[in-house]
Amino acid sequence: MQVTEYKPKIVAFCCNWCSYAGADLAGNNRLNYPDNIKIIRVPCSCRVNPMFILRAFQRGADGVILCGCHPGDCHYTSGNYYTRRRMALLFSMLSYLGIEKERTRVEWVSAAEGAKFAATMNEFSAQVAALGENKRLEDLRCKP
Amino acid sequence: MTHSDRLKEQILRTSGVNPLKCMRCGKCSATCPSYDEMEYHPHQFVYMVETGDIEPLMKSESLYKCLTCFACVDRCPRSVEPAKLVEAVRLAVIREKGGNRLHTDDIPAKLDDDMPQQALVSALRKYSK
Amino acid sequence: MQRIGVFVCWCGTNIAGTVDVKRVADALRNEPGVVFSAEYQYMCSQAGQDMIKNAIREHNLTGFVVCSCSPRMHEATFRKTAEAAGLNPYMVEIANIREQCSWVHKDMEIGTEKAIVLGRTAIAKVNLNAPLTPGESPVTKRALVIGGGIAGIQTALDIADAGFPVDIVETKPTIGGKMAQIDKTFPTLDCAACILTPKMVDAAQNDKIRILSYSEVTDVRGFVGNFSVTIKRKARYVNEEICTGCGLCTEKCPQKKVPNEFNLGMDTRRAIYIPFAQAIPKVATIDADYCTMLKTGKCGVCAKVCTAGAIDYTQKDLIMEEKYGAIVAATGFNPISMEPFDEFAYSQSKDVITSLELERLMNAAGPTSGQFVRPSDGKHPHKIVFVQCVGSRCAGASKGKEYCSKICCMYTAKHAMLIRDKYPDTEVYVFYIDVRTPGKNFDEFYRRAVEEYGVHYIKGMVGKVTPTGDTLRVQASDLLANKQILIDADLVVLAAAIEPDKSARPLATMLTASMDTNDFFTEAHPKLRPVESPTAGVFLSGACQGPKDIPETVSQASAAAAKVIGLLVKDKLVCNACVASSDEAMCNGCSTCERVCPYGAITYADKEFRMPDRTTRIRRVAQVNQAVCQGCGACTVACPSGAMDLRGFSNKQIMAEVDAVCK
Amino acid sequence: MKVRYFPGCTLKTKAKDLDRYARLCAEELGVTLEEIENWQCCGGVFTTATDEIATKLSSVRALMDARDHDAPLVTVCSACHNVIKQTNHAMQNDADFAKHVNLYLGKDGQYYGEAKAIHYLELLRDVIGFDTIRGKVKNPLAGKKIAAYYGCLLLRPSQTMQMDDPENPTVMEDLIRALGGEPVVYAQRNECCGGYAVLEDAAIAKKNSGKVMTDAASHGADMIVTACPLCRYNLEKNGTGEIPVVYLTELLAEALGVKEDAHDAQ
Repeated sequence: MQVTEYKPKIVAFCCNWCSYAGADLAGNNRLNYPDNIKIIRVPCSCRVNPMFILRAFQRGADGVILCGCHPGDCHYTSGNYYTRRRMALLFSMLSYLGIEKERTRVEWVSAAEGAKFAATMNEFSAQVAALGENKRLEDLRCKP
Repeated sequence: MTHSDRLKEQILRTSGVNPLKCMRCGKCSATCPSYDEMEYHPHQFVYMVETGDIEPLMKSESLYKCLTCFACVDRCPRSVEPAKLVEAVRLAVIREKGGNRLHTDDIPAKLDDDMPQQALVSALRKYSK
Repeated sequence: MQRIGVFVCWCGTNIAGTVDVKRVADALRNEPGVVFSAEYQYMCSQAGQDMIKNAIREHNLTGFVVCSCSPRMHEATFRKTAEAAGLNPYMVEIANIREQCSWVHKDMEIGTEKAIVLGRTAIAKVNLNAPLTPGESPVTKRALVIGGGIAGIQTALDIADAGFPVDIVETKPTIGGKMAQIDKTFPTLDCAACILTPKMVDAAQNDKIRILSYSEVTDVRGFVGNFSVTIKRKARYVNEEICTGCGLCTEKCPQKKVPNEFNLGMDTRRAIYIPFAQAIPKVATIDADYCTMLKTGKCGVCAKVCTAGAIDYTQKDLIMEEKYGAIVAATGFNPISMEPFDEFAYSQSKDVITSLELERLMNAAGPTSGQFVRPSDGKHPHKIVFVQCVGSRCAGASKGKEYCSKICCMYTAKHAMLIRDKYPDTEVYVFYIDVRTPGKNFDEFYRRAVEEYGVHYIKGMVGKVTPTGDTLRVQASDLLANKQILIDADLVVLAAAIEPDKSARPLATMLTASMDTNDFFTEAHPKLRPVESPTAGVFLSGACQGPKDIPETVSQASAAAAKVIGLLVKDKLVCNACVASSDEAMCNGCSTCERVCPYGAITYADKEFRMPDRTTRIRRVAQVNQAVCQGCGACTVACPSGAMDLRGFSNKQIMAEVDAVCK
Repeated sequence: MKVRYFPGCTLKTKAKDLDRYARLCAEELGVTLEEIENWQCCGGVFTTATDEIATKLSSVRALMDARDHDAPLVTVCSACHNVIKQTNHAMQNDADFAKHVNLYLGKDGQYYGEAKAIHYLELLRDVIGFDTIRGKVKNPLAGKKIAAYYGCLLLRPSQTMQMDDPENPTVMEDLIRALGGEPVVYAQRNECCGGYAVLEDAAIAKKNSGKVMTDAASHGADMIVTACPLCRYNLEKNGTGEIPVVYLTELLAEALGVKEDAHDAQ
């Protein structure tokens, strides 16, 4: 019998201007990061509605990471500041609901930081993997 | 953790000063009224605490030349507060057993008829424990 | 129901090397909405694009997904393909299976599986895509430049050269700004007036440029391409059209005791005045705060001597309203007040001066007619101390500015050099923390001051200046010699930090242009869009964006002009199609979105709604100006009622993507 | 009105004039200085170390007294004032410090910086007002060129003391003007006299006091006025001896015409 290694399901929201380009650069440089991380492109990290993150956990995601431009470098000037504040609130609420803080993260990745993107993803994936599957919030009806 | 690391940590904690804020302009030393009497000058206190080179400071007479007049504190463009570092290093010395600078036996010789009590209590507080 | 096509690209072996493209195409064929699926070696090639166009026609596709490289690479290409085949370009989505998949993974199985998920995610999104049409707005082909210093003048000249009309609004009676007050310029030492005044004349004579001096912007409405600006033309009590600038009135006016701001109060002028000889417009202005006629009704000397009859004591402020397509902020800078730094005795001695005051003292048209003498006693100083970084690079509780003012190192080197050159009997000391001279020929210039002119540069700071009798006792540290030194100087010159002009803050509010904590205007992108404000149609020129020297200011001024011209040549502006829009039925008018919008794109309107019982009700609802919205989506998350959504990245679309990823 | 008054050790011994005239003048201006009962010495200097707690308790107790009487705490001695104001500031802004102090205080009560500590000069300027004082002057100090000496304790650290512009103070000059005198502005007026270091190294005091006095004299001052006993001692003993040094309250008493009363009372 083949034993498959547990791979957490991770959703990564990347802003179009910095982090998505950073992910592209990681690819350009052929830097490896786990295949269980899937990127969703948004115009700005501030486009990420807390609903999206709740939805991901409901649908069985084990971790969610948000990547945006570095503070002060936002393409839209102040979007990532909104993100920072909103997510601080959301993550503490999620932790109250039993979703460990280690399952969520906001990271600033610039378009030049391909290596940082890959390293962050590797590290985050390992961190979420260590926690095991996420059972809280998960909606069993959404399971195959 | 080495002895000098511990010493540095103690100085930073008791003083509440962050020497990394210093931009090395030397205005503290430019404004210090006791500069010429000091072996190590205010800007050197900041730099030597930053690098952990504290023992020479503890042995130095400079500790007892600072007037706590706060000119360096008020005029520092980076709000480093060098006088608080001098005080923290001095306390590290005089809090040790036998570290007192001013001994009560020696006081009568230093007094004159007009000397205000204020000078005495201040000096005791600064130089002894 | 959508009819979706899927096109999987091999990208040679770039994708096909680690992704089984055939399996991907086959797997995606069964996704909901998909009616056609194929793979090809290079989808971006002409043949690949033709394949897509044919499929659109043959299978009546309503949208398609390309599984290929990053959308940052070819999204635009495939949108054009769609458009060429008669499909709305926003019905295209890209699954990034190269940068995010084949290049990241080495295992064929893993790569293929991931590519399928990415493709499925894109299909889920396309299923919810709707055709989008970017809005259009007209452009008023005229620009407004706020501020008439060298930055504003250069910007206006460049815009006018391209054939567009420009207005310069300047609060002072003349254009020219700070550069007009400067004596010589570094690193070439040519006289500032000699290079500035021809430009001022060019501006005055250019029939595309209108100079509105002694005027202020009081209100700005509208958006990119369509600004409506209210300008107050302050009463100068002199008819600008008639005044010949002969200057007779300024000689005869009996009120002689007005501090002359052009010479920083170091001498006096009359109540009616022309700021300096080369002023543009060269017309007189009456200072209402000092004019005896305006204050008491008794005098009228200027009216009597004016042969042209230009004096008009009854003049009133004039309010005008103008339309512009673009606005350039060029409000410039001022030295900060030296009041909080009295350890340098600025308030105690006339011989402690700022560097800008020194410029006037050294200028041939200055208060001493170019005689370099001490303000206190008119004697020639023999020992001069320069103090750098006064009020710059301050932090925490201290009272200055946190930033480096950038220009002081160079102008101090210039001053020191000029003094040593003209008066070799003078000893010059410069106290510095760091000497910062990046710039073409800048460090060479500073080194000349030291090596050729023998200026004493001392690493250290001045701690106290004590005026004693005739001299100023300067107490300072010499860090390299580890000494405290005393210098009995005749003159102390303070390199005061510079700060944005006070008018910038209210202007930024009117323009909804953002500012940093120091009241410098923020650029749209610190590296890639340095002359644009994040607010569309507002551009930045000169020191209002950050400390700058003259060459940098002029470069930025021309760059801003180029951006303005690029905007004004367009007849219509095509807006971003992926903009926010509010569902009026759901909006409760709470203003939350308006507060988070960095562009001021959201306004409110009272609208009439028909209620189910056939009555009508007026409600306040949000409206997004599509010409101004940049599509960041901040408002969509802030909206408590869920009325606000972003086209092209709608809540439903992103939810669908999340679902597909988590499946 | 009544205010709480912390005289300090020196005002009870070597600087009795400073104390006596302060009370008399305040009374003349309609303010009673009520001495706190059982006050303890402030310690002379504020120890800046964050872990020095016990040395600041006497100041906290004095401040508690003022709070309980719902009146400001007034000091004349610059040193006492400096220590008490800095302590009050720490009680208001350093929660950790306040916690430790309150542990020491125990059942004596708790304190969180509710009281207001002001210097006698602030009482004159902000509570009574220089205009009122000007109206009460009986013997204007006309023709007298007076150099105000602030030293370090009144002004610094300026963020905490909030007394005046630390580099260009005007409160004493304004007072001198109100009393009919002519203030002499000189740069050394906010430099240190040498302070307590006179015990350790009298040369420091000599150098600094000398500098101050020479600067004042060279600007044509007839006298120096100060609010600090130690400043006065250093200037008189270790200065150049060029001009006399008087207490601020003595000068005030002379102008208000209450100085003679004091002599009579003696």
